[in-house]
Amino acid sequence: MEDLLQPMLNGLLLGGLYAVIAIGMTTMFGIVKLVNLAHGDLMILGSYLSLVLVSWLGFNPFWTLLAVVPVMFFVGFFVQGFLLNRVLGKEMEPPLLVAFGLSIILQNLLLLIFTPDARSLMTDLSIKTIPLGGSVNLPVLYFVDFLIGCAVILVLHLFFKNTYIGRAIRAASDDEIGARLMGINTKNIYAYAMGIAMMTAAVAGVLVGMTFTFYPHTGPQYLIIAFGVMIIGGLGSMKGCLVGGIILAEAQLIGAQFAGPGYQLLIGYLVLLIVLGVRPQGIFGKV
Amino acid sequence: MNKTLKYRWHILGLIFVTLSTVPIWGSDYVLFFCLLFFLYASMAQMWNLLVGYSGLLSLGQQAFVGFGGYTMAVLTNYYGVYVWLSVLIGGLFSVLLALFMSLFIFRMKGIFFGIGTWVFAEILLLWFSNWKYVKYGTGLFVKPATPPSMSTIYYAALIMGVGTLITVFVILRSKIGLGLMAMRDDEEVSEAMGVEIFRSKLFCFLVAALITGTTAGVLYVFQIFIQPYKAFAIDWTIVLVFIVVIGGIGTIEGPIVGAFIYVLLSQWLAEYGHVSLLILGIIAITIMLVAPKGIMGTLQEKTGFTILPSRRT
Amino acid sequence: MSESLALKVRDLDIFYKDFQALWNVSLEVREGKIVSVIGANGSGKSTLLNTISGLLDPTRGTIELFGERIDGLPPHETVPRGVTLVPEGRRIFPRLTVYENLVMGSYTPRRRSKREETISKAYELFPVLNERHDQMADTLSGGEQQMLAIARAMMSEPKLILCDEISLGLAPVIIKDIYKRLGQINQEGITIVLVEQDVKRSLKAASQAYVMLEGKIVLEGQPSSLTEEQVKNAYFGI
Amino acid sequence: MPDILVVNNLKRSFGKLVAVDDLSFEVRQGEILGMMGPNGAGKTTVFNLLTGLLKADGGTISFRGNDITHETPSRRCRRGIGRTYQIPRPFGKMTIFENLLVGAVHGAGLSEGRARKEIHEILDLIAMSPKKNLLAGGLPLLDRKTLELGRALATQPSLILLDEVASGLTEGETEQVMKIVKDIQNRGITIVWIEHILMTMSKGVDRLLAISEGRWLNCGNPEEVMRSKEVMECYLGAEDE
Repeated sequence: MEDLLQPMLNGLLLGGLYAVIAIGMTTMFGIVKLVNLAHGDLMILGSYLSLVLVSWLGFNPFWTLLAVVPVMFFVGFFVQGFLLNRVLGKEMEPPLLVAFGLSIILQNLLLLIFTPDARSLMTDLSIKTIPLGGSVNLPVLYFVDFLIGCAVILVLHLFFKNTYIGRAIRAASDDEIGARLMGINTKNIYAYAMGIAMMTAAVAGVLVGMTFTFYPHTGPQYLIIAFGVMIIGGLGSMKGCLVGGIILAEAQLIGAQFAGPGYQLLIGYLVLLIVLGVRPQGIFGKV
Repeated sequence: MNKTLKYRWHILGLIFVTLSTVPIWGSDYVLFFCLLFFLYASMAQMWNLLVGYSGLLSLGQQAFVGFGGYTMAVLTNYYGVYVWLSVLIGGLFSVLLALFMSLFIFRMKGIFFGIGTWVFAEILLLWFSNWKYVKYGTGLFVKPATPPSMSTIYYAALIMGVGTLITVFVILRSKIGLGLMAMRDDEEVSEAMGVEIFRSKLFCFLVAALITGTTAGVLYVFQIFIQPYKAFAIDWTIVLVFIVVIGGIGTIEGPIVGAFIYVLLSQWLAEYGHVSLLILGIIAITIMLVAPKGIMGTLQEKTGFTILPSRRT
Repeated sequence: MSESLALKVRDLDIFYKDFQALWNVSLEVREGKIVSVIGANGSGKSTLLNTISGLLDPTRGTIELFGERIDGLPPHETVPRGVTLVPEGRRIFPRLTVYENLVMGSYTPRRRSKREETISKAYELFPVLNERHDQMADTLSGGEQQMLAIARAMMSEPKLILCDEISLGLAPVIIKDIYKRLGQINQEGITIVLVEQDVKRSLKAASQAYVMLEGKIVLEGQPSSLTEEQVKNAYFGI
Repeated sequence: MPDILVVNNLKRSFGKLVAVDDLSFEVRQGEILGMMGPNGAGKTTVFNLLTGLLKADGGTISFRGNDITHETPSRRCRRGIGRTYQIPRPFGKMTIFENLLVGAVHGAGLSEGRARKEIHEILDLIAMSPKKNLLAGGLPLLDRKTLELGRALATQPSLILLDEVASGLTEGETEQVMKIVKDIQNRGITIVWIEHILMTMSKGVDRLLAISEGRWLNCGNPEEVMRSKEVMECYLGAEDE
């Protein structure tokens, strides 16, 4: 039992990071029913943008958020406005395939510019831990991830609840025609929504960059994590996103404790597959 | 127009004769080119059968590529099974895998089906790269007792390419194919007209697993070396998506045209490394935006041109 | 003819692909009046309203709102010009609260600043909505949802309201209540076009009526001048 | 006459909306039963429940003595229930001939050879032989409406559900469609028929079933049902209190 405390704590904290990785994709799915297969790659794009600022200007990765987040908003806005909106329709495949194409472009563009080497955004937090008694330590960086993750979800929640744009996004996802009749330009709204989703992805990208190493092809791996969170937590639900993140991370870390670190991802996927098989709509999904 | 139709079988025959004599007249470059073309066309035909006709958005074809390839390699290396026999057994094992997968993923629809297949492939990737029996992630060299000659491999690829084409053609001309085309147009209505949706889809899924697994076996006999990070990589599905989207989803000719373009481009662009994938990505997106039906789809809409008619008159 | 025209529709044709839904439809609505459009299912009434509001593009014909051409403009351009549609099926936002639904009604920039004022006016008109203020809209009863839809439309401070089947599926007592509110709205000088299944109720409220059949206007006049037999004939196509 | 279809206490809701509410009726062998009701009365929902496109929340459907409430749409089709759609839904990328072939091969379970013969007969009936190789997606409305009828016939049904076969058609076109409906009846096929232009239908039906908001209003002789108080109120609104 003693041995399990540490992975359980880590899993809880990591869950917050997973939630912020997934929240943008979950949001977009909730609004446009769009599954953004490039979500992971766009997030990694955020990591690289931060890396550029860190290495050129010597900023602390935290400060790069100030630049990366707005830049990613515009990336999202244009991706939705100029690419995805144009193929949005009755059929599900075209937007999927466009996003898929975008994912390939991003991966190879990053590869071209940054080489396949593993990178990371080093901070002095990386190795710090706070002893909590017994053999359990609080990894400071994970803790920061968790706090920021929760903060992002809270801010997003407040944004959707209290602002005109946020409410309009929810209205459009509830009833598109109803929203248009209110004078809402829904296509524009979708672009805003994607911009906001990409702002969360930017935060996720910087946090992932500080916590783990990344390279141009890491995107899909996080896409699957985002999927896992989305499916376990229920589609399009924000609270579910946090719970889903924690469940997935706990499954991975506790599983790794028993089966060995090589199986960490594998066990996460197995849990995901079981959830998919038993409740395709997710644990918290209504449908 | 009528003229091309009239001489269709002559032209097809001529092409077939040309292709089947490549080892005699062709250079190594032509041989490799055609060989890759057959294999990619075969796998793309199968992805097209799934997505373009059955509405099964599989993102996990690499599961069958890797499973078929590894089965072949293990049987050949560890048990000394005759190499072409182990290729076939690899295909059959892929069917078993598909059957097992279907227990989980056939409850899912659309993109969730896609994610389900993908997750399966990722699990296989992780499993094989952690599995001592297949030498972890370092991979296996395929070492048959008597290595087949390059022209033998060429003919195996030719059989896969042509065989797949005939299989798809036969399926589409059969009762199931009629149902598939109806499903593609309107699933609900087709079900209310007596089409057995579940059975047709499962059938296609299993056929696709069989052929993809077998084709992968031939491919790895050619490539000699198999490794989990390559064999189970999502890149396979990416390539198949490109081929089918560029060529024209939901047409028999599309995957052929797409495979030809893909192999040609990837050969040309090979020296530029990753730029080639980048360019392919841009081409695919452009085609989705400009001509969502792909080359053959757009052509057929405008001219009604088909090489192999699946129409009934 | 002292009042000016609020709405003038001329020779409107609408096609859904090859299916013609409206044939040469013309109608005029004078400012401050209530005009009723009746007809059986599929006679084109909703299509007409959807086209005026900008959800559909007319194939031919013109629409003028207070003398200004609005045909072909999308809703986010027609709403600021003062026309709003209470759509069939209400189309309220089920997972937004009553208050938020109303806020969405004042989405267009110029209306936003006066939001609290208009909301309190809406609550005056429909006090029950004030009681439900913080409830999710999908927890409202059918009648309350319909009131919310009307109140939400009022939030854009329209000069012309188009109402599509607002009595559908509601109990007679509630319909009566809603019509009373519509009367109040009309007294404020807002022009109303009613599309209704409840023929008697809507004819009673209107000062001018159009009867549609098969995408065409087959009858028009003051409600009092239309005999029941005429209406029935047009309605059932007998 | 025995009942070919018996519906008991059928229920279906969408969220809070009760679309079909405890509805019971029966269809007699060989008759044409008309179904009327205002917008949103639940007529098409009833059809979707009968063909299995929607699952019932409660109640039973029995067809020729078999309980089919929980059967798949394709099974019900093969048992002999055919239908048309209000907005025609042809298989757009297939030809007229192929559209019919789907019905004959999958719905009626014929071999392709047998099916071809049957289809030529149907093509004659719906007067589409010369057009049989045209793509169904590009057809004008009348052709798509008649194709709906032909396709339903190709499944060799003993009961056909007609959903607004005449809506959107001109008078002359309506007559053409009506002739086909008559032919269908002459083949001994039972028909349940929704039509909003009551005039078109009232001439042709044996009995009329009126529903409103998913509930049973009245059923019986068409004239009487149409003139009944419930129906008048429901269509034209209540007399003032």
